[in-house]
Amino acid sequence: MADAVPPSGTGPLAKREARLAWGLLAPTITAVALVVILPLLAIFWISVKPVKLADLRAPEVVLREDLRGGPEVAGDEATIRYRLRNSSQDQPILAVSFSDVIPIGLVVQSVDERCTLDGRNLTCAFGDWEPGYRETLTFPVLVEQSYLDSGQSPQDSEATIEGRSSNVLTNDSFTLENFARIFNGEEFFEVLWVTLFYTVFGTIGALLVGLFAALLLNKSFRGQGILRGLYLFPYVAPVIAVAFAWLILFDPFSGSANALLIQMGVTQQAINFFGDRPLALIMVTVFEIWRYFPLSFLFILARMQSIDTDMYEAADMDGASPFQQFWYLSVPQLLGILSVLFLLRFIWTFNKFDDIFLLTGGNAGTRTLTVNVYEQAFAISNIGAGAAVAVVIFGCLLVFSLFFLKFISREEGL
Amino acid sequence: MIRRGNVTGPVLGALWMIVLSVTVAVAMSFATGQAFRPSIALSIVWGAIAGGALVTVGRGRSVRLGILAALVIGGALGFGPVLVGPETSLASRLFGSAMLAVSFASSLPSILEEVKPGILNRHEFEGAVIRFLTGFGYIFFTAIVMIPFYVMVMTSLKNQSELIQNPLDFSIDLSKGAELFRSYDELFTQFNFGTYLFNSFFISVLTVFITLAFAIPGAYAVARLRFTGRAAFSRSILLIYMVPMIVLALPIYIAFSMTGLRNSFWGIVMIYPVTTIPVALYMLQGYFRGLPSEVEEAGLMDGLSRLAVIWKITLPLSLPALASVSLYVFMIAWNEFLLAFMLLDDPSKFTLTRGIASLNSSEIPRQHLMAGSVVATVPIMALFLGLEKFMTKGLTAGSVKG
Amino acid sequence: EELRFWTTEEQPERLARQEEMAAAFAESTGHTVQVIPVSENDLGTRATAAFAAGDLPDVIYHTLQYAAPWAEAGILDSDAATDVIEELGADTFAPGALNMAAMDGGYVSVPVDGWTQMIVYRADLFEAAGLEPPNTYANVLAAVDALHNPPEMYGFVAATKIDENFMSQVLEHIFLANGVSPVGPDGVIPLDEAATIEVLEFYKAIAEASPPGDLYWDQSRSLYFSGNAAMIIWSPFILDELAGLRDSAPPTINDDPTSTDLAAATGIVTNFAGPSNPDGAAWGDVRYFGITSDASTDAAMEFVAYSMNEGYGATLAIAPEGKFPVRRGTAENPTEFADLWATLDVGVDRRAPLGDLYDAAMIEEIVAGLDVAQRWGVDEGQLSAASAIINSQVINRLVREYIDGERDAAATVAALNDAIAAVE
Amino acid sequence: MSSIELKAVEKWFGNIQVIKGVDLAIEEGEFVIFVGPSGCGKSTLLRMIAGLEETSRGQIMIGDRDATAEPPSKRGLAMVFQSYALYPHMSVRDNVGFPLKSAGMTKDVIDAKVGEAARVLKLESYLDRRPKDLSGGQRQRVAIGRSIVRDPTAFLFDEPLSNLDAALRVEMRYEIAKLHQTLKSTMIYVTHDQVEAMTLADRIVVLEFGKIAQVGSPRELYERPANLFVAQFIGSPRMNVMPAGGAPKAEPPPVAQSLGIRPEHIELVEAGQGHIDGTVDVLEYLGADTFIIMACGNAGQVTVRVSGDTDWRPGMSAGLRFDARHLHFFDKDGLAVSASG
Amino acid sequence: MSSIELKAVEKWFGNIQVIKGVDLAIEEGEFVIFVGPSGCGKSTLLRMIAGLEETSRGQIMIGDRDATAEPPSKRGLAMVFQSYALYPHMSVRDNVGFPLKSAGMTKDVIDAKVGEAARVLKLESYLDRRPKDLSGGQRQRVAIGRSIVRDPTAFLFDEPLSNLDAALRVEMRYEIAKLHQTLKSTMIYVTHDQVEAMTLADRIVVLEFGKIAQVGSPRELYERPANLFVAQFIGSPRMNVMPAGGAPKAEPPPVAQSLGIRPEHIELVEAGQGHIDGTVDVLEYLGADTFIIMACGNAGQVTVRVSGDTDWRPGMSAGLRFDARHLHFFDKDGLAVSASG
Ligand SMILES: Nc1ncnc2c1ncn2[C@@H]1O[C@H](COP(=O)(O)OP(=O)(O)OP(=O)(O)O)[C@@H](O)[C@H]1O
Ligand SMILES: Nc1ncnc2c1ncn2[C@@H]1O[C@H](COP(=O)(O)OP(=O)(O)OP(=O)(O)O)[C@@H](O)[C@H]1O
Ligand SMILES: [Mg+2]
Ligand SMILES: [Mg+2]
Repeated sequence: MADAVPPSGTGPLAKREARLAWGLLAPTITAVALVVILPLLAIFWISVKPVKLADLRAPEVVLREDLRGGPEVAGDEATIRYRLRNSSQDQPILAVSFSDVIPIGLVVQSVDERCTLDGRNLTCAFGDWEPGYRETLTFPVLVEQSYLDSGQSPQDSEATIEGRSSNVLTNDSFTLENFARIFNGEEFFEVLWVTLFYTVFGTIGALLVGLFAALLLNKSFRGQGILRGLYLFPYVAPVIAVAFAWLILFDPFSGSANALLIQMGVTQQAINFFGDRPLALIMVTVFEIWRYFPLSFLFILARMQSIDTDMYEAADMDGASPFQQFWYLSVPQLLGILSVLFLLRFIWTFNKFDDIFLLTGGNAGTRTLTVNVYEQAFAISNIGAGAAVAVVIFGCLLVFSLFFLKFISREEGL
Repeated sequence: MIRRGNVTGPVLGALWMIVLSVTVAVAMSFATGQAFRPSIALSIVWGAIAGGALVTVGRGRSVRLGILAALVIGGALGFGPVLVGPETSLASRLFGSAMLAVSFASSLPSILEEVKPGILNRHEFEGAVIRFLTGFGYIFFTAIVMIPFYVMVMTSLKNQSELIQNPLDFSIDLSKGAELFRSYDELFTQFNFGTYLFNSFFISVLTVFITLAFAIPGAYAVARLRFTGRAAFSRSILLIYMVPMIVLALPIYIAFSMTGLRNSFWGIVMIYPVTTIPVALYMLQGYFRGLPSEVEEAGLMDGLSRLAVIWKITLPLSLPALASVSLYVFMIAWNEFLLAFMLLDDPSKFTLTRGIASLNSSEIPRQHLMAGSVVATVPIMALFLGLEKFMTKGLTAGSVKG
Repeated sequence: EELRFWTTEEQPERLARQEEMAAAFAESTGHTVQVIPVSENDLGTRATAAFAAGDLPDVIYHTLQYAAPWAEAGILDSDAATDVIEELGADTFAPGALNMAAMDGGYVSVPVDGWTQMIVYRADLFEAAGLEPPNTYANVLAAVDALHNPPEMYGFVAATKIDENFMSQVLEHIFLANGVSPVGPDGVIPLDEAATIEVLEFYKAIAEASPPGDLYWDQSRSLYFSGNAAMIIWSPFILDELAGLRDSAPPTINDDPTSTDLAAATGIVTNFAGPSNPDGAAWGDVRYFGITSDASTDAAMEFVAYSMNEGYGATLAIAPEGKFPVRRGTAENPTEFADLWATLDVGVDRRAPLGDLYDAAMIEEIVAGLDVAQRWGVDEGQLSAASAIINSQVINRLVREYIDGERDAAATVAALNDAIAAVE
Repeated sequence: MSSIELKAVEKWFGNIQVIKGVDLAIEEGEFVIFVGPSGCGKSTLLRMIAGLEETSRGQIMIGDRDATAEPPSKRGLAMVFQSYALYPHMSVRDNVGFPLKSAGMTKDVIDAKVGEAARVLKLESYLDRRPKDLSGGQRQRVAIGRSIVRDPTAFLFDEPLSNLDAALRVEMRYEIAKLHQTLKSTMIYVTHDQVEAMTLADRIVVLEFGKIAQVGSPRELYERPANLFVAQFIGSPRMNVMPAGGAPKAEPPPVAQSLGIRPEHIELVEAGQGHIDGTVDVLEYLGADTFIIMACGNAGQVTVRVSGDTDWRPGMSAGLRFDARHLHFFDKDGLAVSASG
Repeated sequence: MSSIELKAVEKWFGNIQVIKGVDLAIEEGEFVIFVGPSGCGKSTLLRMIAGLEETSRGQIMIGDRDATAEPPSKRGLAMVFQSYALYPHMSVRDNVGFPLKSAGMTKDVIDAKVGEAARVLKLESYLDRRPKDLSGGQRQRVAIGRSIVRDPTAFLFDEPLSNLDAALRVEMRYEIAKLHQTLKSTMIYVTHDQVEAMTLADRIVVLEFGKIAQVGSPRELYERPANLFVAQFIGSPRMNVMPAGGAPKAEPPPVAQSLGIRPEHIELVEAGQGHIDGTVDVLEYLGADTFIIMACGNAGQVTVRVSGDTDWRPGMSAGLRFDARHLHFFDKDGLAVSASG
């Protein structure tokens, strides 16, 4: 071989294929970029900005205009009143001015010194306004008949307002206070601990319970399909429906679970399952296990059914007992899917929000990182802090994902 | 030691009796609201005796009938494994002990099938243990899956005061007739659930179509076409699939607030598919990869362009997968709660899940809340049971996500 | 124009009445009104969110705690509210209610109705046990000692669900009763340690006499109605169902859901005193119509004016038992609305005027409460600081942690002071 | 005692009868091969002997005891599967040692026995590999190794070579023959490959639709097929079969309906000189031999074997002379009738 | 013009070169078969001709035009896949008619052509079935039908028969031969089955690791293999190869390193009478023939073909006499050297 080196570049067929591929992917890439990548970038941006929910609305000059004095006949005196304020309590507005047209038939008697009247055009300039600044302007006017005839009122002519203000979202003020705030004190570590507890035990529990269910259903019998469907119910039903069902079932006053436990003599006093530390955390974890064991069950079952039955027949011939078969054959065979499932579920449980939010709202020691995002951003209206928590979550996920990708490239399937 | 028939038998008998007596007690309590209570000590005694008898005397008909009769009589006289309260009616007392007796006497002999008095070999012993665990497993799973749904449905049919008086009493007073469904009636007449149902349905279906429109070409490209960056792309699908919704929800909320898309139908319809496209991409590309490429190559040889091959060959062949994906996406959209909760304020635009959330927060009786939950659950369940095969496939294909 | 009106009165029957009123308004003015129920717990977040998004409704029916913060945040258009009040005549309003909404020489919102919080107790049991009415800490604790016998009878049903406004209200009431306030004339001040410890200990005592769980108004009412609670704290909204007028919340003390027996056996207290404040205090809440800064102002003002004038009867009739008129009458007839109110039927499934159901003395006690009713920060002119503290729910959380035994009383006071100071 | 006897065994899957009453006695040390077309029930029969399938009716005797109701683990047989059925997560050493480990033997004993098996099967250098790192032939050897460590009563093989490529198949076939010579155990072997059956078996059992069509040594089956099915099934290319009337010069006995003759027993002569005439249709040159497919009118297509470097070309006509000693006649039920009968 | 010419084509998958410079000219109407061991690049080469794989270097000429950059749909070739690649969602009729429909022909034309193809391939009665309701042979016929309706420039077959069972394979092989006789189109056929290659091909291309080892007619390859690889690859059982020194009596030319002789060219004679001596190791009785595997000391194992009813038994010793006309000699690179050289 004279030239045993691969040719460089791509051939015409490959080029055509690549062009088509990018064409097909373009809409998806755009959509994903718009709704995933962009928001992720935004999160990072916001996390270093001092943004409160209300800051999403840029400060503006609010102007109200009315005619006071209730003139009834020509020649009555009245006043036109302009009330203006800076809508923001913490942002100034620079170079405020407005202009308006005075209706026909109102003769302005005197003009504030900051204003000029040119014919019927009124222009006022105020300079810079402090946050929360208010201003009331009154102009005495003399009413003429033409005004009364026209049926116009001063508010009918829309005043045009000018003023510069900066939007926290886009200006150049940055702060690390959001992070300082969330990392502050034991609270953060409690949240982290709760998250880890919930994630680790929720994941492992769901895997084990799922494994048990899969073992149970890994034989064909009549009604197997129905049972399988039934066992998937917890996952398929809307989370809000099952979460409320659990709340009602475990209600300390009128919940059947407590009634049952009391009746059976397990406990004397009703137990507040979702309200007491640390029981609430255990309960939300149990809920997680309950709701997601179907998934592990489904995956493990699928894997089990793809295991060559020949292998078990060979083991039968080799004289292995059922437990030996389970321990020496099934478990090692399932190890792959179990670890993939563990990692994936770990990440998903880590990401879980709805369940805890609906069950306890993050109270009674169940506040996880995701609930904390909501808590900070919406309950406390501190969007910046919420974003900071989100950044922390994202950081954790990045670590998990790297780990996961490294791992998954070794495991086949999935 | 444990692997001796005369030990294994009583031990398994006792354990099985505990399982059954708890089951019967719970079932009877839930069905009648009367006091039933399993006695662990009595269960052990009864179970051990029965297990011992089955192993030593044999599994003949007479032994089974003996156990059955003893259990019924013992239960009726009040020293059976399930104890009853003083006000428990005779009928339910008899029914309970008969239920326990029949289930126990018919199942224990088969659990102990291979157990004989002497030393057991591994196979016989493990066989018995496995049969015991299997029985326990079926009861356990059926119970944990059914009870919340049972409570949901029954609560929706009973009013507040009935429930507070006896939270265990789920018996239904059929004489109330249509009045039983009062909460459903009110949901639809006073709480707008008709609109919510329609909104949810409409949004979910639209989401399915939009998702497919984006995911099919994308998934095909990733699965079949060779281009640089393909591997990276197919990995990033998985990565994107792992970004938590709450993290995205925050900027989306901000952006929607500032653009006026919040609290609008179209905002929701825009955002839902994006949450489902990665899932759909992931599932579809897996399926496309599994399709025999030769069929497509045959199409190419027969003179079709790539796009024509996708349209005329790949898609018709993928119908089952498309059905699975659609169902799965439908389910996600139907069950979606977080975005609906954050983005929708206006009751006329609520989806079902949002509607249920609004039932929670007021002085609205909980039977309405549960009725709402039932309304949201039933369609997805019906769809699920009807199309179980597709659903299961869809779930297995892509739903590590939860 | 098309107005949007957010209301926290979201029970279907109350909603229906508001829609009726809106229809009447539409008939007389041509402006249609869409009545949108918003649950009270969500109101704060929802309003802030809507403000940020620029799609605030035109009018919001809200509680006192939001008045000042919203005005400051720019959600409410105080000029519009001031105009409406001036148009209706400021002197036709109860001055107390109006003062609570006063700011910068105007009014942030238009007061609509009010009520006072009550300690509802089983007068029959108190009498049988020879107990004093529960109008002081000491009396309550004595009654708890005598009557607490769970699970048949709980001495009290305290509020312990920290994300419910109800808990804030109850706690504020108990704090006020002992004269403790987190705000002074110049803003936030530290709590008085001794008096606060009394409050905490008292609250812990009644919480221990309560059933377990996250308690709020729902459990209080259920337990009282089923005869399992000796005392609860509730608003006057309970008065109709207590008398068996509402099927969805019937008294279950006996088999007859329409029974008035429980009502007859019930006594109430509005003014409550702690050891450090022998005069005691009542806790009142006033509700307002706020006109928002995104509103179609003129139509919104018309709607509010209508609801406070021609439609005021209908407004009060939504739930007369909990809506005492704060506008007593018009300039021509200063008692017009007070008189009208007295004749309104309460109840849902069955209806009757309050006078038919309860003693005149008891009604008098309830109504009189509104005049002496207090809130943190009202007297000091620091309503908005106080509201911010309440809305942050830090007091709820810390008190709950104290009840749960996470720290002792003194440490809790310190923690409270820190947390309160941290709410800017 | 490692003789195996099947007494009127039947197998039903639901309502479908797959094994229709099979009687067969297998001597100790015999190498018996089941052949038959796909779906005829070979694997099922083998699995019934193994205990992996329930026997619906009849008895299976292993040695002197009735093993019909015994689970596989009790029968003391070893089986080698077509898919090898190795445990993919275990090393070769663990795979081979697994039956011993299940039986609870000590590590020393296991190591000794595994070492011995590995020596016999030349697996020593692979003992620490996983199955996926082995070639097909090596895997098959591991599977065999796993079965021999236990000193089983008998070996069962279910198409053990069919996943291997042609060259390897020849090699492994040779090794299995050697193994049988060494161990002298009873072996039952399922295949659909004629060459394997002919070359390995002491006795071949030809199955047709769940029934035994013929049992006998390879030579018996080839030379004296009991019926048309066996005649056509054994031998490649298969025996030419024509209506007995199509070749009148062959003098069929009166009951014969059809006549069979193998391609190597026909000689091409001048047209008219043979039993029948035909024209060359297709030549299949295979190097050593050429098969000539002749169109012979009534007698249909007849395949004739000639040497590789033949001069026949398509279109030529010729006479076919049948070797009278190798003519087979079959009656209307397909049963063989002797030429003299 | 349906000739096809490959000019120095290469194929790289990343850094791995799979086709290493192949030059080949295929005449119009020729039946060319690619054979070679698994993985040698047969399918890849075929797919490059089809346009399903890019050609990394070199040129592919179809007729007179350079088709290297054309997509498959433009090349006008038809391909039959090993897996048949039928469209499972279409009836047989639609499957066969699909290429015509894609080409935009009218319904009448399509019906006529499909009918014609169905007649040729005896598919008339299955036209309305779905592929899944057909047997393997029928499916293969549909796949062929789909390729013939278009009157393609050339047909490409990738192991079309390897999913069929032995009997069907023989039958379909016969039909493909007939088809070539009828259509007289250019056909390129990939197989790893020697019998197919030998019986069907006008010319066989033997590939070894992506390079052409030899091109020639079946007889050429069998009788005059150009190298050791081809010598051993073609013929079954394969040619015996022994060191040239192992059989000194055969008088190898001086450069020869090894000597090859096919089993049918050895005669068994008394010990000492042949070129070398050996003892019978294993007998493989196959009915018509018996292959005797002899252990021959230095020369290793030598397979000898004798007639079926032989009397040789294992352990007997004999002399092997080689037919001098059929001796093959190879030099140290495995290239054939003539006996006289
Ligand atoms: N579990 C089963 N349920 C129903 N029918 C079955 C089952 N297993 C096998 N069969 C049927 O029994 C018949 C015999 O199957 P078996 O596998 O024994 O055939 P075989 O001779 O081994 O064929 P092959 O050569 O293809 O392996 C077949 O028709 C098959 O369809
Ligand atoms: N897409 C690909 N990427 C990398 N290597 C490939 C690819 N396709 C084929 N190969 C490699 O190219 C070589 C030739 O493959 P090809 O399929 O052409 O062999 P073949 O001769 O057809 O074998 P077989 O008889 O098994 O079909 C093999 O080593 C194979 O592993
Ligand atoms: Mg088989
Ligand atoms: Mg190939």
